Amino acid sequence: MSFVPGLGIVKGMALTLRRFFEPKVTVRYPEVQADIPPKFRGRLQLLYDEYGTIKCETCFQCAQACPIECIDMGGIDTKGRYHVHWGAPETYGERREESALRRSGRPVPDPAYARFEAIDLGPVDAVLDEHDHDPAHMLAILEGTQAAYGYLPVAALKRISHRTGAWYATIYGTATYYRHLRFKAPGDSLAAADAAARRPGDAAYLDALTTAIGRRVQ
Amino acid sequence: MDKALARRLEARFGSTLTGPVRQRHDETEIRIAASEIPEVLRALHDEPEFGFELLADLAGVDTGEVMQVVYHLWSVTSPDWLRVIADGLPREAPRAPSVTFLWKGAEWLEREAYDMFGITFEGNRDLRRIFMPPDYTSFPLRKDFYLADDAARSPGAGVRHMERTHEPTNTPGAERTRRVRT
Amino acid sequence: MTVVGRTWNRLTLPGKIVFTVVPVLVVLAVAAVVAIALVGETVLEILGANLPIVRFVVAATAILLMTIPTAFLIIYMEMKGIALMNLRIGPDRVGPFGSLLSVVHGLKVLMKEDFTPTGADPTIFTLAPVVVYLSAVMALLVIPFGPGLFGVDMNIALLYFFAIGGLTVVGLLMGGWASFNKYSLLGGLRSAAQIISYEIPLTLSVVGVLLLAGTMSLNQLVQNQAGWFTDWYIWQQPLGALIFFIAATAEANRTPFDLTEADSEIVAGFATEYSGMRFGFFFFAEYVNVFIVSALMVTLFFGGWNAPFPFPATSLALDPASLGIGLLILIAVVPVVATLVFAAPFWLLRPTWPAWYGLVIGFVLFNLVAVAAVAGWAYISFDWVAGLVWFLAKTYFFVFVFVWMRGTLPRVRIDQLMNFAWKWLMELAFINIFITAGAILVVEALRSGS
Amino acid sequence: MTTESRHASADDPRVLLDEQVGVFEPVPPYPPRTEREAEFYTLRDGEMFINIGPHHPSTHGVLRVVMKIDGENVVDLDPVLGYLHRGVEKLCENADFHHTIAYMDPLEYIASLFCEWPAVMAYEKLLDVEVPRRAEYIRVLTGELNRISSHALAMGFHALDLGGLTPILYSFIERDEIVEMLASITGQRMLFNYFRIGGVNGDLNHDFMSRLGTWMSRATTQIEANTGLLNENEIFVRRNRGLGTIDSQTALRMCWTGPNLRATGIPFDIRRAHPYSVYPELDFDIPTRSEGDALARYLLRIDEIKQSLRIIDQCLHEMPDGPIMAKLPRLLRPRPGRAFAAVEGPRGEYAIYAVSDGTDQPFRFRIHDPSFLHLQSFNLLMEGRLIADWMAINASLDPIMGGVDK
Repeated sequence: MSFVPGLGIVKGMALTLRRFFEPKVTVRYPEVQADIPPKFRGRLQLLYDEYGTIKCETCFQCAQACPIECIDMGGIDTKGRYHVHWGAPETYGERREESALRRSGRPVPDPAYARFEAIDLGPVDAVLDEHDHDPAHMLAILEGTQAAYGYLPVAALKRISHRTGAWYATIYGTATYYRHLRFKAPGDSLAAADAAARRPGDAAYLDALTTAIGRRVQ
Repeated sequence: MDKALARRLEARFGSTLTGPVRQRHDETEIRIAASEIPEVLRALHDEPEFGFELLADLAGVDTGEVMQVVYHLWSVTSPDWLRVIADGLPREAPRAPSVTFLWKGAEWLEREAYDMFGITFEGNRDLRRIFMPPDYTSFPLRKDFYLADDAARSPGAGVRHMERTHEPTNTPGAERTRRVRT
Repeated sequence: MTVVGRTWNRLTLPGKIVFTVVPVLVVLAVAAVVAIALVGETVLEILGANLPIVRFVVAATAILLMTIPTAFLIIYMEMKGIALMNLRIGPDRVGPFGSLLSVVHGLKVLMKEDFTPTGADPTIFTLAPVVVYLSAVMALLVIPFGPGLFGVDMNIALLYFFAIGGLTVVGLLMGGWASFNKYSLLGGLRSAAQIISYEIPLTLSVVGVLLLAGTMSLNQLVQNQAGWFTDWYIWQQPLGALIFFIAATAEANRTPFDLTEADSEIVAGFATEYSGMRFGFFFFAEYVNVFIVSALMVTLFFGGWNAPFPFPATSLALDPASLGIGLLILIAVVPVVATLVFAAPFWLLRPTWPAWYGLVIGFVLFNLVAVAAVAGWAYISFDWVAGLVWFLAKTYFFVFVFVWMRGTLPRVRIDQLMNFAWKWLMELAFINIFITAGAILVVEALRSGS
Repeated sequence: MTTESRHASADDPRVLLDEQVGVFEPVPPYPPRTEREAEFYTLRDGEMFINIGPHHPSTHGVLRVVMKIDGENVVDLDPVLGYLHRGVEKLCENADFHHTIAYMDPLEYIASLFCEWPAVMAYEKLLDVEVPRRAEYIRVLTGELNRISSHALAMGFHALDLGGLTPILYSFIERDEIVEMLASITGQRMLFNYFRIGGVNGDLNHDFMSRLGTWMSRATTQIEANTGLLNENEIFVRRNRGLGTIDSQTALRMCWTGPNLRATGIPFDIRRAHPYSVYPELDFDIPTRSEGDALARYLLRIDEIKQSLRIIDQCLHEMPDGPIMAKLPRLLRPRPGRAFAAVEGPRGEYAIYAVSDGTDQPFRFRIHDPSFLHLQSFNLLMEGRLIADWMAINASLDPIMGGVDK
């Protein structure tokens, strides 16, 4: 602070007046757009190689590494065998559980079954053993489970998911697609018979079709 | 590593230490019982041979079996950070003496440790929750407080109910429902 | 019917009032025109007999209407000026160089919901902006804009001005109290303390001028300062002018004394709970106040509407009416000819351009020249035009100084503010009065002695 | 028509009963938990509460302060934290070591690098990793740039909280230059996420170097000119001189660090007091001031900017060639152990205390933030002050609520 009262104020005002006439720094946004740095991380974007095919091999490394779990992806796995999927689960915890399983490798206690009604998992395991824990035989496994329990208990589905390695989402989707698979114990035998009759490939159904169309259906 | 500091510490606090003095990188670590906190820290703070005048950090730790209060100190007499671990606080009712008589600024650090671990610091004049809402009853940084998505340690789907694992008896207002004051 | 009914139900209460009143007003205006056409003579005679009343009504209306563009202009100046000082561009989208942005802001404020908080006192809450705004407009009534251009020529105009200026604080207090908000309350009380304190140095600082001039009529004060710019009171009253300027800044609640609406401390002070046009009134009143204190500064110390140098008494002696039918012909012919004349160089020198480019440029140039010519003619021929030009130029210079200060200075604290008023400004104002009085005595003694 | 139903809504003031309309007092609806709280929430004659924040123009985020005022005088105040509490420590204990670095950035959103730095330092100690020297130099270089941008902003906000509109924009011009520079190597303008365990993510590039060169050539004069707006301004100086004074011993007892502590005369700077990275090889001073008031804290930041410019200059001259990342496996499983790392940030000591239990996630992850400790001194600093002084003191302490609330 100077000895002359008000000199600092005058200096400041001189500065602002000088700046009044200086060139401005504003970027006029819609007309002029700022450069985006080459390592900009604001947008997720798949890269293409020189032949125009997507470089992404669906290895899920990015999805695993993403701390906020915003990456959701699906595709054919690296050997071209299965359709694989990451994300969009029914519950948030479901996804984390699987990701943690894959990543850490340590034994993961899975008390999830406790949240559902306690069932005897022996029949499911038997069905799974019968089908060699192969997720490709999912429909057969599910039908076997339904035959064992009369319906599909959620705990059994979780068990199937856990043992076969298939996504719970996939199993659930499979189970909901086929109308003869049900999630509740059949209360009405007529409805059950009706549901069973609608199964594609069912004998009665095929008979009915054969009589209707007049020839054997493949 | 400051070997001289380790020797001085052993000479001064020989029997008070509950474990050997450990040194790694630029840190020296001693372990004491929680009841010894005032004496040891006062000695470290006041005695010119130590002169640890700056409290760099105060942290609560839940090891799963016991609770700890960890102090990090800095002094001109040593190139090391000094870590004082007050060990062996029972998880059911962890209590430790406050160090606000040495560092008044430890008040909020202790409030934070209380908020997150439920460690009661005796002698802190204003020990109440600092981050969590006042009617909150559990202590989030304890190891038995599971996150909803903590897959490695908890059931797969949400575990919101775990928030009420701890119902400390001394939390005022826990029995009251919160209502808007008009 | 349903459409009309639905629309009607969607209107707010002010909307309903406006949509009822405006058609009635239009009908009444048309009726008035018809009535004047029918019984015009009689009405004119009655009006002519009561000329002062007519003059007052016209002046009041004109001033009321004038405040709106004034506020718009000052708001634009502030937005643009501070932006330029901040090395920003500022408003540049609406209108040329963004000059219509303040108008758009005004429209936006009109269309916003007019909200009264629960617990507020609705009557006082609604009246507060009116009081503030009207006190600003009323103060404008006595300011001489030019020779003969003033609302009322009171002999106690200055006293009236300060009295009305003190009314502002009532409005701010009302707003602060009725808002049912502690920030508003603090703002209202701050404004009361601040404005009442600064009234004293403000009033005392002009006593020196009054001693010199011997009159309180602003019109007379301006006429006293006619001649060269050395005749302005600023040279005889520099201290008084400085005190007046500082105190007026505080009166107008401007930076660095804008404690009443200190946004970083008490959110928006008395205006925290206001929205819509009620806030708009506060906002307008603030900028009208800036204009008023600048105008008074100019009137008292910077010669009012006087030019800084006596303009040579030229007269064009051009009365357009005397041209008779020639004027009509000129109006018909000159624009075309001038446009062609101005366009000709572009046609000749830029043969690649389309012809209408030249025509447009020529037309614009002709308009510029015509406006300049008419303005010059008006400036020379009419005193009041010249006076108005000088007055507005000086006033807006001081408005710019206010903007400039706002762009530069931080805010003072409330105790510093009060200390400054009571311990410095007031003492300095008293010293100023004593020195002025003493000097007048000495000069008179010398004159009578010699 | 729907008129009736509109008026019956609970939002309509006409249906509110009189007893529902009352003054909101921020008194908590539960019995006081401590004596201090009971004392604070007891009003004497002529006093009232005023609630500053959590949404207030000058609380630098979501700080809430309940003030007990008597007219304009502040009798007592009680900061209320937790409005930005995200439980970062818990999140980090459930994320793997690489993930935790991403959680560090928003803690210190003005100078992000300074919260990443202690985290990676602590992990490097746990893993016994040697960081390449070029990486260390890059860390120092970017860190000091970030410090300048933070200090520049602190100066601008100080003026803004005192009602000055312009300095903040001049500050932002400097900050924007620096942030653009850092964006060209890190990819982001604000949350850089640049430091990695064992190095940095990406080498310096041409864009960065050319921008830095242009900026360095005019930085000193530019900052000097900008400070001219405030340093001599009578209003600014008078409002800050003697405000929020604290003596050095009290500051130590309040666990202050950083520029706020150095403004009381104690030259405690972790870069010198407990050297890390390549700071021992660099030549710079630790500016101190003895007044301990708001003005001293403000002026000290300007001095620090000059020292940071010196450091940047030396870094550019002595930058070695070489790798920028140590060789590390993707999945980190450090041996069980404890590590404490602290760095000198623009606000003081940022420290991380990390405990590893041999898995890929930290067992305990403690974040120490200096602003948290500075904020608790409000009662001391506001002894007999006015409401407007709180804004100045708060601005001079320069807190960042992201780190305070964790």
